Amino acid sequence: MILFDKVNKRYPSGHQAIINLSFELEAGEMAFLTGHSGAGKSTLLKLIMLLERSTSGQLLIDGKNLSRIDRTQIPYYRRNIGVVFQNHQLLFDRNIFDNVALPLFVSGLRPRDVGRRVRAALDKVGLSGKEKMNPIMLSGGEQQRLGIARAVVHKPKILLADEPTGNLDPQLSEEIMGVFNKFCEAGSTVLVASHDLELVSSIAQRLLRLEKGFLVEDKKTV
Amino acid sequence: MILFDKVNKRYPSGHQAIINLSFELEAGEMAFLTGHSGAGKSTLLKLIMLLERSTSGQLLIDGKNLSRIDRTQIPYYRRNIGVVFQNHQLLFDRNIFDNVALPLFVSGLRPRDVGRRVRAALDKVGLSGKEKMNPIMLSGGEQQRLGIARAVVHKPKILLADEPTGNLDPQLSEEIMGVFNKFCEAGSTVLVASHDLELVSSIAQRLLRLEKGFLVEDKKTV
Amino acid sequence: MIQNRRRNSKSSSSLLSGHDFNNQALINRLQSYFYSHYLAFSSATSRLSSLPFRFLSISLVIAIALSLPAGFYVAAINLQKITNITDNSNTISIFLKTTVTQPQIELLKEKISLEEGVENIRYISSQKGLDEFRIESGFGDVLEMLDENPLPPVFLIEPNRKFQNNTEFIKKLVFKLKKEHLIENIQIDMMWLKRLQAISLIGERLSFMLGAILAFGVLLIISNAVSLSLDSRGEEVVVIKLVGGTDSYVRRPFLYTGFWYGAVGGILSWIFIAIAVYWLSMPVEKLSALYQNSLELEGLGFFGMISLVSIGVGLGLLGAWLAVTRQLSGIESK
Amino acid sequence: MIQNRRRNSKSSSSLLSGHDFNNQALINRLQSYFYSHYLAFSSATSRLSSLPFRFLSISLVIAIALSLPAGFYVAAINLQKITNITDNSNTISIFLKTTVTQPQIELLKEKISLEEGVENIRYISSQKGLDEFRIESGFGDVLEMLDENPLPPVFLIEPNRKFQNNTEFIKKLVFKLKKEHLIENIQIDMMWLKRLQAISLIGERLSFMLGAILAFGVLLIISNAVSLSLDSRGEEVVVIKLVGGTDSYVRRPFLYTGFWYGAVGGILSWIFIAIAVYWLSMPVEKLSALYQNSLELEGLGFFGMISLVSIGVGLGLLGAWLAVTRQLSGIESK
Ligand SMILES: Nc1ncnc2c1ncn2[C@@H]1O[C@H](COP(=O)(O)OP(=O)(O)OP(=O)(O)O)[C@@H](O)[C@H]1O
Ligand SMILES: Nc1ncnc2c1ncn2[C@@H]1O[C@H](COP(=O)(O)OP(=O)(O)OP(=O)(O)O)[C@@H](O)[C@H]1O
Ligand SMILES: [Mg+2]
Ligand SMILES: [Mg+2]
Repeated sequence: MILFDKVNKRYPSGHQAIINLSFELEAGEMAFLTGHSGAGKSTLLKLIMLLERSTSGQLLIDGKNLSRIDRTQIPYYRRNIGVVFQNHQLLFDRNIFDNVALPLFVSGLRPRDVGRRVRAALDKVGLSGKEKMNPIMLSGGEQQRLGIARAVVHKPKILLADEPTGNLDPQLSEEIMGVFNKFCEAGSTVLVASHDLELVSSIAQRLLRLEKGFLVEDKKTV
Repeated sequence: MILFDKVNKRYPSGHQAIINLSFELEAGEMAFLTGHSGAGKSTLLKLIMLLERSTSGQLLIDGKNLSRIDRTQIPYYRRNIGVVFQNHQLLFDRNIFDNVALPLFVSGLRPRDVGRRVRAALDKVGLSGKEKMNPIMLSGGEQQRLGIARAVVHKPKILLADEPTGNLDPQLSEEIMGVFNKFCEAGSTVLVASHDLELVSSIAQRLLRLEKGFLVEDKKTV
Repeated sequence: MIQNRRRNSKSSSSLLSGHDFNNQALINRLQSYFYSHYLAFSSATSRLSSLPFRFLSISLVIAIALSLPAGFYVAAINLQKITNITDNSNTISIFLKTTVTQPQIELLKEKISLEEGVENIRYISSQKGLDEFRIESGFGDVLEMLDENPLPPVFLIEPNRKFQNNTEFIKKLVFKLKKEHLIENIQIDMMWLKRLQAISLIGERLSFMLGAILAFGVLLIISNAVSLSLDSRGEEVVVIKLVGGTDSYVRRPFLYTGFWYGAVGGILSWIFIAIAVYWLSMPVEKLSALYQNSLELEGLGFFGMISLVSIGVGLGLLGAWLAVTRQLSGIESK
Repeated sequence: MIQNRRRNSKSSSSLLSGHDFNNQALINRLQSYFYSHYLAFSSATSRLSSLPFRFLSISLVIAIALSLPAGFYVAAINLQKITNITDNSNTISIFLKTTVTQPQIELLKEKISLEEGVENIRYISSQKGLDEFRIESGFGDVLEMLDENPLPPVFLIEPNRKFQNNTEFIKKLVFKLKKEHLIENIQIDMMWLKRLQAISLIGERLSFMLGAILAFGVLLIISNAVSLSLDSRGEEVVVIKLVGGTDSYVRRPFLYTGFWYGAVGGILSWIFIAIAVYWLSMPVEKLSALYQNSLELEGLGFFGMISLVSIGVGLGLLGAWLAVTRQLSGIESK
């Protein structure tokens, strides 16, 4: 489903964030991405999201070469991906319902299906009943869970999560991992960047470790 | 230095975030604040910052009753506090140097002292040499460290940190805790909200635990 | 479900199809299309109405800018109307001696109206002439400063239609009338008519010039307003793009915003002009009624209103479109 | 160090003193004050110059809005100047018969100039009179449409200073001259002068009305521009308040922004008017040179330029101040 083949990413500032990276993730597989701060984890996820373009190498998602996707096709491509952003990326001038419903609205889902799906997603992350509130009224951890609900609401084929439990207590973190796990079991491909080594090692999954842009480890935990 | 006496905080939405909270922190003391997501940790810190006003109870900082500080005095009061925000609160249209120097500029420090202090603060968090870059070019963890540098640059009497290591790997987290510890030893009062129970329990300090707005635990760790 | 996905990963175009709901009927697609328009419309509308002061002040600026060229246009058409009333019918003005008495006037009027080719004759006393000049020049009360009335009494003769453009005949008529000792002078067309024509010509020219400058100003104002309000919502544009919103989805609420600015600006500007015309038309009509002259000030009218609002809306949409497109082109590289 | 802090915690006001650097000399405080102004100024300036298109377009809108009332003002003062030239000296106009010949004119001029109390006599042929009317009415080429010259030849008599305001004497003089058979009519002051005065009066009134409306528009534009650009920098205002910035510290760069908009708008508007005056002054001066009349179009001048730029700057600062204050009052509750 996700195939990196000798991918390099150099930022305009000259910084080489990803160096000669190759790995493959099957459809329905789940993997963790770890590494020190600044190792290139977010950059790797941004390449998949087409928020950044690789400077060299092949990047195939679902068999499609990303370098062949042009500007007008990007929105349709992104609708197949759900992303939990490191900085949440919420809209503070809309209520919680509208934030979660955004991916459904942009892809033109029938209005009557939207409500059901949004409530189901909010329920998964423990935020049900707060639909009418504004995200500014949520605690840091609640905002992070809102971001997770938005990422899964449209049942994407690929789920990317960047530090999804940084603001969550250990118990909640495990619950969220359970959500991701169920997603994976339903056939989605899941890639999670995380520092929480304890949490990561407690789950039997593939682990990719980056260091200064290089892939230095690729193993199954437990 | 920090004295809570039967403090309550009720948000306009009706949510009771802090209930009948009382504790005291001596000058030069360091304490951790834990609790589940939505327990009221950030709200407690916001009360000290005067970002929110308590609905009842006494809140004394450095012997001064906060309810007697009016709008025009708030800026001078805040200059004595350094804060690491949960959502970083960086300015993406200024470079890293200007972001860190902001607390010094607003309090009118002599220009020639600013450079020295800023570089010292950036050095503490491992970001030296990146002064001219824009925060948007930093990874999530680097942005968090930038926020820490800004909080300590003006050597505040009180240092508040809200989830300062959520985006940092265990090793870096420990280094940052070292910075806080040094600060405390130099006479500042330090209060850190964190979920990272492992990290917290590894340091011999006071631990306050909130649950649904109540203070349910107040002990020394290790 | 997993099998289904596996199949998809072979037919590699599925990721880009944009048709997530292949089995959804056309009626559902239309429904969700209109629903998305409804959402964009209501979000733009509620956003504007949540900042009523700003919305009104921007609309007011647009209205002021639209009013100036529109006002000049209205003034020009009214001046032209005045000049056209008499201009078409090649009127002959007979200036009488100031010493002429009322019985003499009656007699002369009788005599002239019997002449061949005279369709219509109208008497204007020097006082009435002054009033007429006052209205048509628009100098109103300032004319009171005149020490004495400089205008002589006048007969206005409208020649028979068949002689209307026959200069030979008109010359003969003038020659004949000139012998009358009560007549001081005869003119074909009046001086002030020429002057009015000149003024209206200048007015027209000015209104085109000003119109062009101010239309440009309106465009700048609207596109600035929209582009600045886009800045403050840059976050929104980014997030919508991140979750797979197309450019046109992002653009929609902003276009509605531009639409509202332009429409309300246009309507306000039409109201301004209607008030001004109403305010001026009362004295003008009162005076023109004095001597059976049906001079009625013309406003923008229904068609003019439609045009004004359409111009406002057009400029609003264009400004919004320019602003969003500029913003969008900077985003994808982020 | 810890002891020092313990002491502070007793004298509880220390937290609020705002004087973190008590031992810092006055010169250092001044230095940092000016430095903070310098920083605010350079941040406002660099921000504006990083979006030159937006900056220029907002300034241009302000310039257009300022130019209209200023232009009316310039037109009004020029018209008033024309009327004042002759108005002060109570000129007597002697209209001659159109049949008069050149030798007769010479003779009559000689004769009148010898009359008691006649200081100065000037002859204006009907052609020159027409030219004069053409310049002063501004109808230029449109006057070509006239079939024949309606103006008679005229003598302009300027009475001796001691008789200037002696109406009894002037009446006598007029009575005496009326006997002359070549003279058709005598007027004290010319008709067109009255009309010009009327026009200039109307112009002045219009310029005040338009000026008020458009100054309001400029205020709206500037305060909108600043308040919208504040929205997109709401984050900045919040962060500065969080780290202990005072309201005036937050306000400073925005005031500089308003200053720049107003100043550049004022200067552009002055340039517009200077170009218009230059463009009109050439034909006017050429014509006035024809008969030794030193009519020179007046621009805004140095003082006018200073006023215009000051008004722009004032409106810019006021608009910015209003916008920031509105924004700030909503923040502390956050
Ligand atoms: N837009 C950019 N321009 C220049 N350099 C950048 C840019 N974005 C990121 N970088 C640099 O690339 C490196 C990798 O960044 P990245 O965000 O991928 O790190 P990360 O692994 O996600 O770290 P963290 O765990 O701290 O979030 C960092 O050193 C960062 O400074
Ligand atoms: N402005 C607000 N209006 C209404 N309710 C609010 C507001 N801010 C916070 N709350 C509510 O108050 C509760 C406590 O919030 P707070 O931010 O203090 O939690 P926290 O302990 O910091 O949690 P986290 O670890 O997730 O950051 C939450 O349930 C939140 O929904
Ligand atoms: Mg990252
Ligand atoms: Mg919190």
